[in-house]
Amino acid sequence: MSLGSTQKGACVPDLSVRIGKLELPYPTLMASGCYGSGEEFEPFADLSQIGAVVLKSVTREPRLGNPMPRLVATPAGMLNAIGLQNPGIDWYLDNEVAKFAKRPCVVIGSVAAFSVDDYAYVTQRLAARAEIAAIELNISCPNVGSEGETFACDPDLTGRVVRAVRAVTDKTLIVKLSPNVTDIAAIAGEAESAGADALAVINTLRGMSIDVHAWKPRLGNVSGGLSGPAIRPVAVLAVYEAARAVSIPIVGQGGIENATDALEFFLAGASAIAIGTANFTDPRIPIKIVDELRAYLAARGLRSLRDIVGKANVGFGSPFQYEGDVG
Amino acid sequence: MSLGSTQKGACVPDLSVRIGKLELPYPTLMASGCYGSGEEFEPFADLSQIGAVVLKSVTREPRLGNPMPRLVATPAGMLNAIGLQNPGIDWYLDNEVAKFAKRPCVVIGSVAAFSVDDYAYVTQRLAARAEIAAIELNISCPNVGSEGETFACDPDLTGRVVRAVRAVTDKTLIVKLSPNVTDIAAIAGEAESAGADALAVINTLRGMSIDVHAWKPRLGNVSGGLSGPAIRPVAVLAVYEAARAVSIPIVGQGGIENATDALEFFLAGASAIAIGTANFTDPRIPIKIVDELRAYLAARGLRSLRDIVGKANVGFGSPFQYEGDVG
Amino acid sequence: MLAGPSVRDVVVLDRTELAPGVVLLGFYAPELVAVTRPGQFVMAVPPGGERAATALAIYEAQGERASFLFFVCGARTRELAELRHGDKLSLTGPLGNGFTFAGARDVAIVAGGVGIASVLLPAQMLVEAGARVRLFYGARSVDFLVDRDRFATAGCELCCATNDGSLGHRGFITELLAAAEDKPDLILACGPSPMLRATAFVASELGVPAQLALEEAFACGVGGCWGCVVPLDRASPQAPKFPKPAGDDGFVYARVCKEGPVFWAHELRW
Amino acid sequence: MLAGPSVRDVVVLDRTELAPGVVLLGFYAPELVAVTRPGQFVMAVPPGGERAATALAIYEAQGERASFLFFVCGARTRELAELRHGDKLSLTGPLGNGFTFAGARDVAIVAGGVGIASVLLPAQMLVEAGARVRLFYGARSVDFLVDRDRFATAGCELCCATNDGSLGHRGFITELLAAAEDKPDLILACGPSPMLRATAFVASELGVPAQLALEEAFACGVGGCWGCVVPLDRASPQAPKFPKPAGDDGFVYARVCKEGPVFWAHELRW
Ligand SMILES: Cc1cc2nc3c(=O)[nH]c(=O)nc-3n(C[C@H](O)[C@H](O)[C@H](O)COP(=O)(O)OP(=O)(O)OC[C@H]3O[C@@H](n4cnc5c(N)ncnc54)[C@H](O)[C@@H]3O)c2cc1C
Ligand SMILES: Cc1cc2nc3c(=O)[nH]c(=O)nc-3n(C[C@H](O)[C@H](O)[C@H](O)COP(=O)(O)OP(=O)(O)OC[C@H]3O[C@@H](n4cnc5c(N)ncnc54)[C@H](O)[C@@H]3O)c2cc1C
Ligand SMILES: Cc1cc2nc3c(=O)[nH]c(=O)nc-3n(C[C@H](O)[C@H](O)[C@H](O)COP(=O)(O)O)c2cc1C
Ligand SMILES: Cc1cc2nc3c(=O)[nH]c(=O)nc-3n(C[C@H](O)[C@H](O)[C@H](O)COP(=O)(O)O)c2cc1C
Ligand code: FES
Ligand code: FES
Repeated sequence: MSLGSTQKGACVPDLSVRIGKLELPYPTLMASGCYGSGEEFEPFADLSQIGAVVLKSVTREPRLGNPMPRLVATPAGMLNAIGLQNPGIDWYLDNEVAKFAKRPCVVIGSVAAFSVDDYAYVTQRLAARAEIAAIELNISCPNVGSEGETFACDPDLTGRVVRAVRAVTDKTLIVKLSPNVTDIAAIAGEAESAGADALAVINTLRGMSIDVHAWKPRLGNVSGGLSGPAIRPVAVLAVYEAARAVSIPIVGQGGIENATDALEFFLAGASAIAIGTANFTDPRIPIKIVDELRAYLAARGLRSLRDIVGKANVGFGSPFQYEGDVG
Repeated sequence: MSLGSTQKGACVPDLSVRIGKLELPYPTLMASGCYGSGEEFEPFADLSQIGAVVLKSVTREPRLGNPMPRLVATPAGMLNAIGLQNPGIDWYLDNEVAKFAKRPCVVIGSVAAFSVDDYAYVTQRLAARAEIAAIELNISCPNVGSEGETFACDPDLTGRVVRAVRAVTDKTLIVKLSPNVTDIAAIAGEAESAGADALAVINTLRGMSIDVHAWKPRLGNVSGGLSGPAIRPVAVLAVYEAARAVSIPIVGQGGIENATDALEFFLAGASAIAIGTANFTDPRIPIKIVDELRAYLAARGLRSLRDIVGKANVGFGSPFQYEGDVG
Repeated sequence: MLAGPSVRDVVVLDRTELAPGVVLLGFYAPELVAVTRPGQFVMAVPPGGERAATALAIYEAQGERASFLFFVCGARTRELAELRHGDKLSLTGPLGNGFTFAGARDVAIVAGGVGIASVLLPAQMLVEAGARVRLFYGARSVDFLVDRDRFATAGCELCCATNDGSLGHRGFITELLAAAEDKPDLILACGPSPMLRATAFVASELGVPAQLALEEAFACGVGGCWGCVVPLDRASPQAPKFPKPAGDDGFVYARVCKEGPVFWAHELRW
Repeated sequence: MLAGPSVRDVVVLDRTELAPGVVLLGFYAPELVAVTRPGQFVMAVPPGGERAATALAIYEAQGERASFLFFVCGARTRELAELRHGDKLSLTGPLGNGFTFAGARDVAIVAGGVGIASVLLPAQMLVEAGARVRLFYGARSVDFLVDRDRFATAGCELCCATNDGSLGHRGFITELLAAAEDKPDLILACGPSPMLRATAFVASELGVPAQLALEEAFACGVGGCWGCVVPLDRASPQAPKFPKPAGDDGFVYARVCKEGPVFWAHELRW
């Protein structure tokens, strides 16, 4: 994609982003666990127009996943407790990964584990495959007992796991943080010093819903992860605080449904965004967002998305005062 | 209020609750900061039918409060950053407190501060007044820099401040916890050991919203506190986890709009609930909730609200399977 | 076979309230009609909608018009129920694997409440193919036994049950199925979980194979999130071919939206 | 004076779209009409509504019918705009302190966009009391200068401005106010903040007192949350009588919903 002409009016803004060694034509990632391997959405969205798919998290051993029910609708959001159902890294490498070569977009692997060693082991094997452009480290899954999330809830553990994984791959490493912590900036700083190339901010908030007729939790796993527009204000602040603590790029996520939402994250300091739950409303949303971002930049005579990253406190004065929604 | 007859069909369920030394006829508190001193809502709700009003938090010195704007609507919720605007304890005692005697409901004072000494000082002076039935300790206000919230984000500080306050009053002491922590159960346990009579769970989640036209935060204070239905799943889980960690009663709150929502909190382990943001939709909601709770219990032949507290895992079998909303 | 699922905006043609809270919503969608098979569903959302999509069975599919039949039970169905002639609606589908009934001669279709929405298409196709079709239709009361005429007109024999006895047998529809004189050679069913479980039980007693259309909560609806699962016998041809984890007891979680929504009763492990 | 605010459900009588996105919603509310004073507002929410209430000025108030005039700009106003004849609506009010204009003889009313909603009642009362009333009315384009006839019929002189020049002066309405030949003895204004600021400036240049009806974001609407504040001169009779904090620079935050929504322009510190 061209950088666009400098002439105002004729300008085609540049939406490409760089995350570590990764060059993405669009700043829109499909959030892990929400988009399968991309294949599932191919009939409904032109994958060549999205930035990247982050695959569903894979673990060392096969996992049955959590008992049903795994989903509950909540106000402006949803709870999920999938529990990392997946076939394990061996089967995955043998039967799944080769197919990813066919995707017309960048494919990012997601790794989950329950020990530092397993994080490194799975990452090493997965990152060795050419089909996988980068690795996202899911150290913040709230749906597998307390184990999975412990890593992203403790600066020390975060540092240890990121260092161990950094040692086994040169591919771009995105570390996914949890919002269920007292101080996300501290964890973000740890991940950066330990060698992360980028951060994904945020994974889901921990939550619970109770069936008041049956007197029991509505999720088989009792608690789950809250996503969707409900958590957007929490996510925007987490990105804002993490961005002030680190200088590596941030993939902002949590409740993004349209370009206006996405712009909140860019202005807060995200270099790219991920879209999860909104794909469940309409799989055309990621592509609409790209179109609207382009229009937003063009209308303001801006040449690149990079020009707005982290500018939440700058103030964009007249003559460019717009009212109403973007687009 | 009578315990109700044991005869099924004629049973009038008992909604009264005991919180420390406090006996409330109804389990419905009006959340601090959302209901003024009760007076503001008197034309719209019969205060003799609510459990108690928790007053707006008061500090040692007068406070100007945060710059405007202080409110933003968000999906299924809102952000606020009031910043504890209040006249300070001297003026408050001289000019406000006497009026509370006229309220036809229990009045609970709320104390905020920035040091252990000030918490104790303000509590001592406020609790000395007969008009104040109990004290809620707001150690979890997210809108006054990081200072206010620090107490509820650190088990040590929580313990210190609660011990200091406990030493100066025999009145019922409710400690209000923050959800913006890694492990709320640990903080809850600290508050209990330090002498709290009850816990209020939860205060608002920290969040932020950005005006993408003006490129600046939509709150004068940059970040604020998220309340309303959006946070309900987070609040229900926090109550559930706190209730397993302590044996003192819990005042559940966060996004309660109707009896179904309230029942989630009781089943999760709350003995009482507080209603904040929902009063902004319709001030009749607290009274509707009481009516519907009574009907819910009666329909199941239950004599007291106490019979359902913490029963989320018990399962309420047939023949009492109900579908659809409560009431 | 699964030809041409896609996402598109369609226009509402008609809207009828068949019973309190039971809405029939017709819309213009010739391409959807062309590729829909009985038992499939779509994910539907009003445009500018703020909520996740709702899974809805395709009730009618003829010519240029398809329809939904749904019960208003929450925020999403409430929003859908507010649509009127000319309003737009975004649909992703058709999705999932439908019923398979090739060669069946005597079919019992069991429908409970809005489960009726999944069984009009198979009933029509079966009658057309010359099979005998008995519809065992149960609901709270006669008012909720909606659109019975259409099934009668289509050539089905109707056996009804209501909880309150306002029409037909007072009690559960599966009691009628169990008591039926001639044994069907296939059972198709859609309705609330307890009815489906009872149907599975009766079918196994009778020794008749049964296909159940399940209705779990969905998120993506396209197999991307693994949220809508049910435990399925690992030996089922529909079971995901994942290796067994340690401590596995013979089942694997299958996605209702992708491997289903229709499963063989004897392969479900719930 | 502030007689009988209450919370009640009212029934919608009529709904008209005066311009794209500008809705006039009439409802049956004789008790509200009886106690409403010009410049007051209510908190409105559709019943079963899932959102906080919306603050809306009381536009008309006559006999048994009152109305709102509002612009659809977000989720809440969108929901209100969907109401139709016979639908219910929950209202808390009337709230706030209105305009005070006793004794004024020559009044300039400045309205921008839907700010017009706050000024019909004072205009009518002023004309009835024998005052001269000039309405300075500005909007994007002529289409958004809604309901002008009603003001003319009520006996107001109209001066209009539009951004695009489609009616009257091309530019800001405050430019017309500044250029007016005879100085009014009172200015009342309602509209977007930039317009109100400009009005305050012009008023101070002219040396004419001005009352501004502000529209901040509200939560409770009744003075209970201190969310809707504006900085106000501590010397204002409307200022909360709190002691000065350390480092105070002369203002105190006053609640728009309780101390306002109408303030004297020269007492505002924004
Ligand atoms: C493949 C498939 C096909 C389907 N086809 C149809 C169809 O054709 N017609 C049809 O009507 N439905 C159908 N459904 C079901 C339909 O998708 C759901 O009913 C719908 O998603 C409900 O959405 P909602 O937001 O309106 O309700 P939700 O808010 O999601 O509520 C759903 C259910 O939960 C209950 N509930 C909500 N809140 C509570 C609470 N606090 N406590 C206890 N219970 C509560 C409600 O009473 C309701 O029964 C189908 C589902 C699937 C999976
Ligand atoms: C005392 C008083 C009286 C009032 N009287 C009237 C009246 O009579 N008529 C009337 O029309 N209004 C009136 N208002 C204003 C009205 O209350 C608000 O417009 C209303 O609350 C909007 O609610 P909403 O949910 O529809 O919009 P919201 O979602 O709250 O949006 C409000 C504004 O924010 C903007 N906005 C929303 N999201 C974004 C974003 N992401 N980026 C940038 N901007 C955004 C919208 O464009 C809109 O201008 C009054 C207000 C007050 C305080
Ligand atoms: C159904 C579902 C499954 C998810 N599974 C994973 C997962 O396997 N790994 C992971 O890192 N995040 C997972 N997430 C979190 C999302 O990737 C995303 O970070 C989060 O949902 C916030 O974004 P959203 O509000 O746009 O969905 C999942 C989220 C949902 C809703
Ligand atoms: C506008 C507003 C002001 C608040 N002010 C206070 C306060 O002064 N002290 C306090 O302890 N909590 C305060 N809270 C938090 C509420 O008391 C309550 O704990 C929280 O909003 C969650 O409940 P809800 O979702 O029902 O509003 C405030 C909340 C809101 C919305
Ligand atoms: S709903 Fe996502 S896999 Fe079925
Ligand atoms: S909106 Fe609550 S005080 Fe004004």
